[in-house]
Amino acid sequence: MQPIESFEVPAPSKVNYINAQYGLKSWLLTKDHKRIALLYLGSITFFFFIGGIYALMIRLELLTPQGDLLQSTTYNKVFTQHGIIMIFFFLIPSIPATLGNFLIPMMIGAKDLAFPRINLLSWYIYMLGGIVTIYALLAGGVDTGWTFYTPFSTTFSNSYVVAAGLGIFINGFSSILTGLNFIVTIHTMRAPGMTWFRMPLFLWSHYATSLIMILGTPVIAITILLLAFERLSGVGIFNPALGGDPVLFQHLFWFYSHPAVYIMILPAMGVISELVANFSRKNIFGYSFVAFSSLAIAVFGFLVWGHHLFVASQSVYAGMIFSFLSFAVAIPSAIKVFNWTATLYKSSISYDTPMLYALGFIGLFTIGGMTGLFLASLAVDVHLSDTYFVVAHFHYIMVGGALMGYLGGLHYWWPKISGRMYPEGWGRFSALVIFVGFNLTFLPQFVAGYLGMPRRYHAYPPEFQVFNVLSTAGASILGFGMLIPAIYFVWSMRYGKHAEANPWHLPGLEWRTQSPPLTENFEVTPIVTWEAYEFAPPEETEVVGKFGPELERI
Amino acid sequence: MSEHIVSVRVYFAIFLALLVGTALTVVAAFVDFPWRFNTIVALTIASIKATLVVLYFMHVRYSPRLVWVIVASALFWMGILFAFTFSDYLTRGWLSIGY
Amino acid sequence: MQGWLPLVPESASTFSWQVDALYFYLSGVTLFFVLLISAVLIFFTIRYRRRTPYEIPRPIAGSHKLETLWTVIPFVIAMTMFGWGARIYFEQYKPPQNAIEVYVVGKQWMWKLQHATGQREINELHVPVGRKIKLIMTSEDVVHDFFVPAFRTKADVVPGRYTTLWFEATKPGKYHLFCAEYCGMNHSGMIGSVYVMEPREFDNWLAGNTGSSTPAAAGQQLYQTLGCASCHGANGEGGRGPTLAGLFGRPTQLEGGQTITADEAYIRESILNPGAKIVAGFTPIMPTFQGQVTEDQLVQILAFIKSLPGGTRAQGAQGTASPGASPAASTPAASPASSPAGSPTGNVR
Amino acid sequence: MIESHATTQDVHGHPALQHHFENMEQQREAGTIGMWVFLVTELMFFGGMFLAYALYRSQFPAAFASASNHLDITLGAVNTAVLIVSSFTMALAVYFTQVGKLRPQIICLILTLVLGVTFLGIKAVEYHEKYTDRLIPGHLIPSAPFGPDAHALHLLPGATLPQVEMFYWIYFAMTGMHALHMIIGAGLLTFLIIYSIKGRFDPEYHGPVEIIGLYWHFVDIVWIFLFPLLYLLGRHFEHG
Repeated sequence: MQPIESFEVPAPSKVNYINAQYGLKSWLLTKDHKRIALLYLGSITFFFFIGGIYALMIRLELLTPQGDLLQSTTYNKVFTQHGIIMIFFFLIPSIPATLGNFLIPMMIGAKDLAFPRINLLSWYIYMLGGIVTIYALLAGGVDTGWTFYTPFSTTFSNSYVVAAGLGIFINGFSSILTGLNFIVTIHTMRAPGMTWFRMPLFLWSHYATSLIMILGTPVIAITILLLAFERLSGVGIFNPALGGDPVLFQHLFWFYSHPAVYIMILPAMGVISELVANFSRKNIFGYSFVAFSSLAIAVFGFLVWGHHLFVASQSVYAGMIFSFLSFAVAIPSAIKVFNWTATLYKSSISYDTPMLYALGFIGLFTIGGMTGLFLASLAVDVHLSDTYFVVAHFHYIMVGGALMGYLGGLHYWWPKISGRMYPEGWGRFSALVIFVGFNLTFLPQFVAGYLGMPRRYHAYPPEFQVFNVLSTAGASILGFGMLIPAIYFVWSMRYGKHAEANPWHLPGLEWRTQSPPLTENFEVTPIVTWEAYEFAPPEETEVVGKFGPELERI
Repeated sequence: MSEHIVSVRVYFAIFLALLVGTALTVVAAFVDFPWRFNTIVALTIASIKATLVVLYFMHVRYSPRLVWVIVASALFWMGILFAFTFSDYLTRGWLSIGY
Repeated sequence: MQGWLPLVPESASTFSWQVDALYFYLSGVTLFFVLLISAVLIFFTIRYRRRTPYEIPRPIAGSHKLETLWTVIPFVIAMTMFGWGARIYFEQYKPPQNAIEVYVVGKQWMWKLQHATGQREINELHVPVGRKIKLIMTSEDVVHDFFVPAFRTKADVVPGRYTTLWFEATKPGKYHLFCAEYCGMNHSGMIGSVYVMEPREFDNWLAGNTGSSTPAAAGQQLYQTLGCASCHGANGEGGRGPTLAGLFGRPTQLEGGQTITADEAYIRESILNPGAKIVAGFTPIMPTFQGQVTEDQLVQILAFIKSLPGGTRAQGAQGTASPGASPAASTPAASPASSPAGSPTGNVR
Repeated sequence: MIESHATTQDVHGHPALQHHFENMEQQREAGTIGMWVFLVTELMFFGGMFLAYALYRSQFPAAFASASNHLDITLGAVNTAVLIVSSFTMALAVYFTQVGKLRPQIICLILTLVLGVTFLGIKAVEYHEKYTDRLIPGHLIPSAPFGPDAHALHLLPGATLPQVEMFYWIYFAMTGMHALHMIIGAGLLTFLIIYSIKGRFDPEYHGPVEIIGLYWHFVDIVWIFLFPLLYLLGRHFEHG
């Protein structure tokens, strides 16, 4: 048995990417993917807390059925802005732009992404989009819902639709450039010996994510651009008064926005694959199935957007095609869940904070994914669409899935990123608080949804109050839980224990360099001679049960 | 791996073909074909011209397979966008909302 | 029925139990898999916890058999869900024959409804129990959505076109009507009630509410004032324009060989965009009425065209509606009570 | 090809080699693939508009034909030819860079730029015609809202003015986006010309010429489709 400690890790040098240069300018003009990842980390956290404040306002308003805390116009702006900020400025860039940016070059043994300048540019574009959007919020807000349905958004809304749309349009290019950078990097920059099937699954899922980014984002960009021009000039492709078709907008919008859900969840799945394998010291069960399921999700994810239009006067036959494909896209996700679970069999599981998040993710994602089947199922969706059931479902995917994955990944790689350890006890405690708070917030919404409570309601019939009170109680616990990591991460940057190069004793390439890494990641370009998650040498591989020759080592 | 250098003669041939195609499509536009053949002819000529540009001016013919895959996937996704959206519009009349 | 904490809303239509049954099936499968995964996770997490810091478990490569198993089984289960859901859905969106028709116009932020027998309602809908009701819906402004949880059905109400929704109530009572598609400031105020009544009660209600002329009668008047009669004939018998009498519900041959069924959507399109589908043998000389008729008026013209005799299919709705309503249909005079047929800015609140 | 990377440091460090690449080959390959991936994005960007065009053309065939027939087919055809010539000169520019002939390379680049600007000039003339005919949709230009002389348009039976406006809306959206891409392309060409004159490119380092060439050809391809779709598809009605 090869003890993992014996991996050759260079003696820690005093120089690393953080202290290689000093001064604000060295950060704002950096081309180092790790520094850019930190720029993203800061700005994403900022937007996350803005979105979080909106979330708490929504929950407070819904505590009572009357709609007495906020006026309806304010409430409409609050939930719209919660959606816009959380989706476009937090969830979509969250894992790819921070963890992906930081780790993709390190995991493939490269010195940087293929286009470092474009990488920096994409951060500036992100910030520009963010500033324009914040301007829209401060100037008076947007009240169209994050879905911008026409003709409400083009003709009837009296809010800052164009400014918010422009912010999202600009931000889209940041997403496109990030995706482009990842794809080219993974294709051309892999270190010698790093074949596709030796790559950590984190890379496969980011590759799939990038595909969606480059293929889907331009469509939403042109859609929003047309919407903005339509609003400014009073003509329109989406305006029924001129013979235009509002349903065309919905098609174009969801052509991106449904796959965008996979932009948010796929990277989290990649993180979970890393966590499950590494914290159980086990190679992933069915590596190639998990890898290809990411690609399958990326492709099939583009074929299902019509399930958002089951009640929107879409053709019944198109509805059936989309429903069928929506069920089909559930299969690759199921494959992942089963393989993660199977990986734990006869493994060695540690209870460190990242693993707690990973276990929480698998449970919550299972609920989120299974409730997706309700919405793919035509007849049930007719009853459930635009109710709180939908809200609960996508929060199970977005918060229970994407956010849990993000937090788990952040804890896992924090020693590498910052060179410090986070406080383990607090980490476990907050993971638990977040898990409890989250479930209390969103589980009651499934019931309220089936009972018929429509979403985006500012006031509601009193029989739904009990569910909303539970939800609000949960949200306050969740909000409290979120503050704990925010505090201890900042605290640990100064006072945390110094991290070793490989604090978790893992075989991945990113752990075979010092913490925090050098600007060029590795002193010499590594030559990869091992498989992904190779804790023990290949000849030790157990052949389970009596699986015949079809069982192959991947 | 060194790249393939396309000769000037090939470029010139493609260039002429493109010009001929342009003339042809203008002429064809004024002929009244039956059914929807005007659209089909115009789009066929445009597709041929585009293919020539992609294969020769953009060197795809001499490029690694990855580039082929990229071009093919671009067309595939355009196909998805069109096919699935039209799957809605073209089947709307099948189940009449009336009677 | 309503216990301490209900899990399903009241069931009041023929769809309710069907949707509920599928819902319970889905919930059962979900519960099974969530419990299975959670139980296995918890078991593994405890059973295979790390006992010594340096232990390295033996790697396991994977198993094609297991992969096949957990690809195929979920797929088969998913297909049962798909098939079941699709069957009910098809039913829900295939409008029935011989239904009572109600015209619905959504606008920010109210529902305007009119029965084929003339009665107008705002944010309320009275229907008899045990009869198929078909709603023909459109919007004056933005997208709305007509949602009655107790009936387990909803449909978007889209400006610029007709959508339909049908149901058959099974239990008398008062049920929530919600707008389920976000429509602006007072979206959550765009709510109302559906009253399901015993047939006799419903007849009484109809008799006590004969305020307006029927949509068909109002439509006839519009047909004259807008000059439709000059080409289509006073009674829709045709002329320079195609025959309208008996047109509705019939297959119509179009210029260019295509044949379509003349339904609400087609008639609406032909009024607003006459050039789109031209009946074989006619020239497209009809001007557009886009912007000259309101949604309410369109609905009335439509009702008039449907009411014209001579079709293979007699006008189901009027024929089968309550007997007390037919005299009202013959008086073309508009009622003084409701300024008829909505001037575009009519009764905005 | 992609799998094989030189394991050793590049022996002849080219001055243009960026620090994070192993060698010039890897750098050029990354640039080319990057541009191709970007063009996929561009295609999807135009795809949304092509979809809207296809949908409304099928719904309002008469109006689209009438409006399309009002476009200036001569200017459209000339512009198509101009773009094709410019694509040809661009291809030649890549060739001359590959074989290291500096003078023809610069001449070809300048020719490409001139042709690109010519295209934009002709486009501007067309736009101005639309402006004088009051065909610019909506109140995009507040002083001259959409309001053409219906007789001058020779509306085919069944066409209505709002539908014609829809055509022009799509026409301006698509050609406008295309023109924007041309302007960006002209900027990139200017950059190429300056760097060529400075002698930055050679047979070993010609990635920028090649990838900007790819972009230029792509913009040409978009026009190859726009020309028949916008200018030609209604012409046969005039005779039939």
